[in-house]
Amino acid sequence: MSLTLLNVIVAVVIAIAFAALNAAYLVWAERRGAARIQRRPGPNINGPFGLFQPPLDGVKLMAKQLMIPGDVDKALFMVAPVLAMAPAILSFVTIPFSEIIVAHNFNIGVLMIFAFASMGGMSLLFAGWSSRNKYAVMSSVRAVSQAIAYEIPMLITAITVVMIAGTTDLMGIVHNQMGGIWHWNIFPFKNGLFNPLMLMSFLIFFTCSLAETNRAPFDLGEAESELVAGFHTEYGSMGFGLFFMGEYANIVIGASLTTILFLGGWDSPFALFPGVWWFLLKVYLLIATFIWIRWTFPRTTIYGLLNLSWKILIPLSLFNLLLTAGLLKVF
Amino acid sequence: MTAPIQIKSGETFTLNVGPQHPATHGVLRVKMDMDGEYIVNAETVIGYIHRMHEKMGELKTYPQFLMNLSRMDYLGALGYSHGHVLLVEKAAGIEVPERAEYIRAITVELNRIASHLFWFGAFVMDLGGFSPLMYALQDREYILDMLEGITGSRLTYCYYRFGGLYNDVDDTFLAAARRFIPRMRKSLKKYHKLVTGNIIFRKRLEGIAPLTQEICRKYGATSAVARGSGINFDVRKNEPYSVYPEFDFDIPVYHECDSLARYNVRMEEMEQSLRIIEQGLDKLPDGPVMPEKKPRIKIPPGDYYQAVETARGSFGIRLVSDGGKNPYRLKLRSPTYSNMHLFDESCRGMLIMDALAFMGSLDLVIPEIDR
Amino acid sequence: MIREKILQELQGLFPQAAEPAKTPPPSDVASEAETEKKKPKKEEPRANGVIERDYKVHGYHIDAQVSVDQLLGAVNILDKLEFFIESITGVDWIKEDQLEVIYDFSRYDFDLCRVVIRTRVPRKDPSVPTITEIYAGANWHERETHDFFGIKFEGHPHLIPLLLPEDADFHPLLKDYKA
Amino acid sequence: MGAYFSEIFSGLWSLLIGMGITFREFFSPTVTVQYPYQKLTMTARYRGHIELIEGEDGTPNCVVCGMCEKACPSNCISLAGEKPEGAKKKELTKYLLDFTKCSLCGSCVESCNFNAIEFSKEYNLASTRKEDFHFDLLQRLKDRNQ
Repeated sequence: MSLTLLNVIVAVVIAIAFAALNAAYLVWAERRGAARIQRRPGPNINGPFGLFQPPLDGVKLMAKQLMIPGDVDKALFMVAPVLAMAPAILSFVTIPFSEIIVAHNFNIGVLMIFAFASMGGMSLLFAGWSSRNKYAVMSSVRAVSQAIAYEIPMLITAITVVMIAGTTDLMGIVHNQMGGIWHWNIFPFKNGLFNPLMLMSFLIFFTCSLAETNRAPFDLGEAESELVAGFHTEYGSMGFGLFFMGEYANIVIGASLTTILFLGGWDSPFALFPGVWWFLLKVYLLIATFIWIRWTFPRTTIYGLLNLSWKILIPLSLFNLLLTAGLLKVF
Repeated sequence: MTAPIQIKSGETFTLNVGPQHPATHGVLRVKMDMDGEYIVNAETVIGYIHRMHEKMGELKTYPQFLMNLSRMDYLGALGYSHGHVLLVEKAAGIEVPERAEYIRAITVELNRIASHLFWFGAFVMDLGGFSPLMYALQDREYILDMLEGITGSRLTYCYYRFGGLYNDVDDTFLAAARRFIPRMRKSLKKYHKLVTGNIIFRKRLEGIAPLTQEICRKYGATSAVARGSGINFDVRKNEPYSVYPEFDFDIPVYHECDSLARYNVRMEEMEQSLRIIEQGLDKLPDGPVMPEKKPRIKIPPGDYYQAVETARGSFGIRLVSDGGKNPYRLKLRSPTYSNMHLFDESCRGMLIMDALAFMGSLDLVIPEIDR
Repeated sequence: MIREKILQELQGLFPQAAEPAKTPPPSDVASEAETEKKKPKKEEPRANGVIERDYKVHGYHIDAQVSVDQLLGAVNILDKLEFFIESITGVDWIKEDQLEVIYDFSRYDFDLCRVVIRTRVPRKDPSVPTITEIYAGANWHERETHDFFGIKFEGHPHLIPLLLPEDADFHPLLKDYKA
Repeated sequence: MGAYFSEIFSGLWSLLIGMGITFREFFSPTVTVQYPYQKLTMTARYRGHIELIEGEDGTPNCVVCGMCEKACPSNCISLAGEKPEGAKKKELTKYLLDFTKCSLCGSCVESCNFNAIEFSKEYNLASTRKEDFHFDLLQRLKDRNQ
């Protein structure tokens, strides 16, 4: 018992370190990537390729005064950023990076990650509501309706995969996809089961994880040209820093989950290097696509986003769920 | 998306968009009464950077006022200077060498493209896409470099003089302008692929903020705002001035009346401006750019009006002269002043994000509204 | 030709001018050259009436000076004929102790015709009726003119400073204004 | 139903085209100038603040006619001169430029008939103090000659 506890504590510490490091260097990658897309060099003064920029930015954020506006609801105001960061870190505990590198494998891993993901929406609601700022309130209301609209198709597609694998255990889902690239859930041929719509499912899941992490083109919560900075308008210093880190940690979670559910986790198409590297490669490729998408498209509107979810993603994912169920029965 | 105004809760709140807000491109403030995300009522408050150019016009002599015009609209400065010099030349009866008029037309059109490029970038940024702005600025930079080479400034030019130009263009400019035309055409294709065709972009603009012709007329809207509503009005065609009758170009008109139509008009206008520049470079006559004798500015009493098509619409300038060295009264009719004015009435019942996209499609330059 | 039509309609506002036998110029439609010659010599204010101007010199076609009472009628005529409003402005004729309000109108179609309506009010108590009922776009133009000249537009829905600060009590474009 | 799916596909296709464009831009060279480390030379007609031109003997060409002072729209030039005993022309004793007001219109250079002032090519001007932009052009000319 105590060994398990120790195990989890160590895992959480590593997860925090991993999340923080990821957040810091994803910001760097995002800035460099955006700059390259826009044909400029990006941060390149501090250190080689500007690699010292993220720690220095962190120091700057931490050195700033923690301002709490007079009229805010202090408790909620303080809780919100923590609530943005904590679930993301806890989600790391159950993510299997490889056969052995996993802090604690729960047999309800998928459900646990979704449970934590919905906490994220709550943190935005708390932040916006407690700020007593009209822009922030509008933003938080948007964020909640967005979270609801996108959790449904996301869960439905996840259930499709769970049905195929027959387990909610993330390890089990990966094991189900082992044995070569054509066994991955993204491809239609799988263990004698032919489902032509799995690529579409993957796209739906990917879109939903974009929306769920509030990334462009679905960054309605912080639409800077309309709502100034949205829910974190009133936050400065590390309060803002936590939101920022939470956002990037969520991106990593989203990409990891997509990898596990659709891209075969640590399964290597050809065994050049150990599985964990394959896992990370897939995750970072997905994250690169996140960044690429963000710097290409304009933002959707709130009704465009809801239309997309309720009129396109939910019907299609439901249809795929039915089809998969039928196919499972047939084969 | 517009909905009929019906306040279900009976409660509205006031949202101050501006004076410092990312979507207002300057110091503009819109007081919005909101019902959730729907705008119930809006009141635009302007005047935050009012500089009283009209009083300056009365206090300065005619040549001294030259540089003020470019401070009105810092993105399309040359168009405004053009109106001013044309007015004074008309009133004082000054002959302008043909070469000077051609160079004016070429530089004004270049400036128009630069202004539209900046609007394009800023508009897409209003909608949340950042990269197109950088691409647009990159193309705009070529134009600014060219204009810097002949005028000496990058933004607030003081290039035109009564009777001609400050100095002649050089071969570097002509060669650069020739190189620029095919490059810009290629860039425009890229923009159409990257932005115009984009489904998110189209969904955000199609059917948003319809402006009827009646509203345009009652508010005196010009430029792409009128042309996007199916009004074929461009001062260059309706009231030809300078050497524009010599050029073969079209006025793009769209009948959809929505924000996308206004966007399309401006994008096509850039292509038409390229055509004008191309023809201007071909037809550019030799000769002086200033009359041999420096013209004397003596304006008989009376009042005079000149309208020109700037990047933002029909810019009118009215001069009331009493025969003295200074204008007795100088009225600057700025096009965005009228275009902005219809925002209040038209944005009722819109979602705030649509309203801000609509505001972007009006192509606002706040110093030009406030003068 | 819209130009003749609008000329006729505007002249209809001046019943005495409609009978040219009784009242000779300047209230009649005087030719451009005639008025130009006269103007510099004696600086007396122009009597109300419609003048056709030389477009090449002045940049507009029809110049109608109306009395304050005739203003709404004149603007109504222009609205009926689908003119759009360009701008409204004022001029301070301090020597004659009068303020002039100038309304610019133009057309969207290719039948080019610029019309200027002007009216004069005493400097002491300058007040003209608002035309916001006819042209909603006159709202800001009238507020601006009120800012700069202190001309009151009777019936204007929201006559508060627009370009000047909210508490401005000065009118900078008046000739006797000293900063 | 057909329109529903065709819209989804055309929409997806337009998104992919957009991503293709940014992908190509990603691998094209950068176009920006790293300003403090890299500097551009200004064009021949660049308008910086004005500067006095000196004759062959090292004294300014200026004859203190005051045309530039009169032409300036913002009154930013003030100059003075005196006629020394026996000299042919007036000699410049003071030429102050208030660059805070200058709008670089070029009226002064244009009005000068004696080739006495020109535009400098200086653009690296920044300061937090207003007084730093009150230039004594005569002093600058002397400093330049040293």
